[in-house]
Amino acid sequence: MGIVLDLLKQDVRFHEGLKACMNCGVCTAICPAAEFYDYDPRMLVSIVQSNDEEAIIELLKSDTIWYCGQCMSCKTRCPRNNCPGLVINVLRKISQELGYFTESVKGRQQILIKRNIGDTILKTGYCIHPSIVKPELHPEQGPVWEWVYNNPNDVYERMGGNFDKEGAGTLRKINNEVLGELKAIFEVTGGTLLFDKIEKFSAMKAREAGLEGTDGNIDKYIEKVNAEDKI
Amino acid sequence: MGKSIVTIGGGIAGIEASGILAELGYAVSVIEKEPDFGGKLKNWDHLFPNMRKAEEIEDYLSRKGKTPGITLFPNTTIASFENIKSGFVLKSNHGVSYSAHAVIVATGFEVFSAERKEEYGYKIYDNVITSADLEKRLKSGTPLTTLAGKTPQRIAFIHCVGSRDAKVGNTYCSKVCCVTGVKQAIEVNKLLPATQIFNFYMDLRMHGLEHEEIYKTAQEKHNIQFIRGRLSEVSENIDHSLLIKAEDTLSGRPLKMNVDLVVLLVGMEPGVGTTAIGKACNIEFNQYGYLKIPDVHLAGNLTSRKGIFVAGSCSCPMSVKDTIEHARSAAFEVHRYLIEN
Amino acid sequence: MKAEGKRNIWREYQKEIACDHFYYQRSCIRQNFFPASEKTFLKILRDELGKDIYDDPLHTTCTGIGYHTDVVPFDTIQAVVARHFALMTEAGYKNMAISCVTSFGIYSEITETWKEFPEELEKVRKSLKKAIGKEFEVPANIAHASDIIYKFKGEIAEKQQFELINKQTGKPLKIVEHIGCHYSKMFPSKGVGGAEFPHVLSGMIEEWGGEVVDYPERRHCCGFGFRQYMVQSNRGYSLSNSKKKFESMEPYMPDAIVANCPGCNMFLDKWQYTLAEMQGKTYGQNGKGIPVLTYEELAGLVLGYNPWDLGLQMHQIDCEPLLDKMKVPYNPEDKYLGANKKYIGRPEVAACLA
Amino acid sequence: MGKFGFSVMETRTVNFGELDNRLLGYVLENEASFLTCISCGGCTATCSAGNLIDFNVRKINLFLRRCDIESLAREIDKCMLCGKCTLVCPRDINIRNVVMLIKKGIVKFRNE
Repeated sequence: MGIVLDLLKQDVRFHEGLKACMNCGVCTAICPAAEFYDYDPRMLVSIVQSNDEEAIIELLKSDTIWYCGQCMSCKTRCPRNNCPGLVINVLRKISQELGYFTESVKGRQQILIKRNIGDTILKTGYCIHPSIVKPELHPEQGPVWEWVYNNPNDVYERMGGNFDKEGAGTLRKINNEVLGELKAIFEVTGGTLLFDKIEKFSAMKAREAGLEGTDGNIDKYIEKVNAEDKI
Repeated sequence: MGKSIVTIGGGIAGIEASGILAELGYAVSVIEKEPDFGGKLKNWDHLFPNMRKAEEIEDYLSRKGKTPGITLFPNTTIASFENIKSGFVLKSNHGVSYSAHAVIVATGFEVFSAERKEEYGYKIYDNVITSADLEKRLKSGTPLTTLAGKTPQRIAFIHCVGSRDAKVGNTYCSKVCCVTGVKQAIEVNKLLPATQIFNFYMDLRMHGLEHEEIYKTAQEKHNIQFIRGRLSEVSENIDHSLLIKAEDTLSGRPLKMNVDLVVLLVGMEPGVGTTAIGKACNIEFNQYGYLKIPDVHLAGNLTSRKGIFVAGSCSCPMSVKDTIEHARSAAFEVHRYLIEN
Repeated sequence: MKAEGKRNIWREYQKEIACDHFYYQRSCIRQNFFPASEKTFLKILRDELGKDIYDDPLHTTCTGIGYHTDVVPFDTIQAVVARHFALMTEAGYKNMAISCVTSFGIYSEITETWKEFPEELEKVRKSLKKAIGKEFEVPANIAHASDIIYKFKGEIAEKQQFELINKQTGKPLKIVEHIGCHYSKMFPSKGVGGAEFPHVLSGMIEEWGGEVVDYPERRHCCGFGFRQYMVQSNRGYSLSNSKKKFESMEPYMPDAIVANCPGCNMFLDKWQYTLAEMQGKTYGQNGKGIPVLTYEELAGLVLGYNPWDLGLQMHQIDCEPLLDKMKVPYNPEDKYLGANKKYIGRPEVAACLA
Repeated sequence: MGKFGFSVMETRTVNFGELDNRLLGYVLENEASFLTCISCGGCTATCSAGNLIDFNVRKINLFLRRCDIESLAREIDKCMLCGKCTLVCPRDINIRNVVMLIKKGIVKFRNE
């Protein structure tokens, strides 16, 4: 057995997500990703089930594993109690651990998510904070959100919130002591390590593609990743 | 000989086994919980593989049930079961005692309750029916229409409903549904030649000499379309037609289709009667809840207790033909046992 | 759809929902986009139902969005959740009330994992102890906040000020309910009424006089897709999935949509604007889009709360047509005012929805 | 894309509501044996062209039945007409004739 198969089998979610698949296709039938992407969770499970290390590595380097939207509708319907969406979680984890994610357009986007959601979690204690939903990056949010974004103190106060202030309540400021605890959890449980790996492999890819700035920044790379440009 | 036998269940297997044993000179009491005998056979219209009317078998069984030596006890259930030296004593719900040197359990199966596959909308949507419902409608001879009285333009038959499905707890194949689905598709095509018919399947388990031929005929002569993909969900459109979703697995794409009628090919389950009797007689069940046989090849009619035998689909899913054969071998096993003991 | 058929299936099993003494776990998305809904939930529980619910300043995000975008490992999110259990234990509570469907799914997944793989629980106990020195108990009861409203829907009905009835026609309002995938698709027994047609919202709608719309794509995902929304170039996935739902519900002419999950709530509201802007297409009556409410907002309207205290002005799709049908009074002048009626400017009018 | 940076995506779902069955009817009328295809893949396994290039002759049946004329037109020209598929078919279908009919039919219905 190769390293990838070993890593797969170490994760409890792999055992929970894939017992034995009989290729019936109920997952693909209702998969939101299968409808709009060239994606078929049944075939993905089929590859993983083949135990073919090489084929699985191909998968880890491909866009395929990044199409799933994690709705887990597949879990509800599977007549064998499998959950392709959970298998995806494990594949994505391994792809990031081994650095394969930078080989595909959709995989490379992990750096964007890490810097957006990942960093926001440790900085604010929230996954999403009004400060990161910038109207220029979120035109779909529309003019009402732009009004909220420009007047957060007033709007959240009107809504009975406690925006960015000490104490309990909606969107309260999460104090440094709590953020310290969150950070400690990330350090002990591999959260920080994963962040570092996403940064490291992205920087490697940027360097390889000649997209690294003189001070080591990867802004140019990120720009290209954002635009889904070839790298 | 003077030895007596109690058969629990007056369906195909119970009557057939009892009839043979009566012919051999035993006194057989057949206990049936329903008011009449013949089991589920009365609900079926035509039987595969040769499209014989089910009534022919019913007639045969009703003659068999009149064999001298058989006594039929309708509306009767077993309230208690006791071991004695010479065999068993069973007490009925009417307080009658039956002593037996051997007992045959022939309690049959239940049709899978399709409402447990909630995503298919049985008893939620008007135009979702089961293969058992369809069989009744075919038998009644009333025109096959949607609830609103419209002739369906498109019908989908859904294979493996309640079979091969860990979610409903039935991981086994019910064996009869594949061919039933194709048989019914052909029958519907004969009634409604302009209607498009689709069968959604995972594998078509067309075992035996004749079943594959039925499948080929369905393709060749009846324009039945087969789509390899298990159905994922049924939902209802505003006009009460149904939207169904599966994967077209052979092309690897999701597929949706509007149909007027959905027929769920329901599988077989051990009935509550089987569970109750098995517990009362203290015999073992297999992992699927059917009665356990000690040796699949060499002791298909034996149970975990000496003197108690099994006949028919209370041991595993069976067709009418399989059931009759299994009942005959049960009769032989009982006979051998009573000679030896 | 025959509701009776649906009810029969779940007659024998009902999810257990605690009666009182809840530890509140807030939602990132709900706080950002529907902050007044959380306020309303606490008010309903405390003031209308007389319940005890603890709003702990020490809890954080569950990191669920990070987990489902795969930048937060399973070990990490388990420990973050365990920290919340520790806070709950320290505060003397045993019942969790969770404001977010993603979090609720996370809590379900983790507690189920611990049942199936006890070694994971031991691992988490050790890592939490090591990281922050805390110990925890697994909650006795985990409910989504909507479960609690569902449980007390009858008590709310007793105090009802406005029915879900179109006062102009006298007919029940036609309401689309949207559950959110992570409520029960992973663990059907964790939701009221299972995974296919959960009863959590339809129960409220029916209790308060409305009529639930059963449309073909009812069970389909809104299309959030986590990384599919978070990365701008992927958002076509989210949009297209919501569009499919709007197209499917349009022939039924719904008066409103009520959602269980804050993410779905936001998307079903914002994507209507986006589609109007992109394609000139709206799905509601009069070209204005279909109002999308949270269940807290729905309960608040039923109880007669001021729509602007409920935060309906934060929606991109105007809710006034719904308020008019229900004959809920409101002052249009107050809509976009800040606290103490302070003028803070108004959002630009979206011409595509006007 | 415009100001949003993304757009509505095309669905991949096969929609059986909107199929144009003319070509299918034409082929089946003239080569009835094709009705009995069971998509076993025997043809693909032996296919001369398929062993050299990206071509799956089994899928011809699917494209035809799903009325995906675009894919069919693209794929059908990859066939080298060697006829080995016809030899191995367990249902004894004259696949070579099916291919010929499809080619003819595509032209015929394109002009109609």
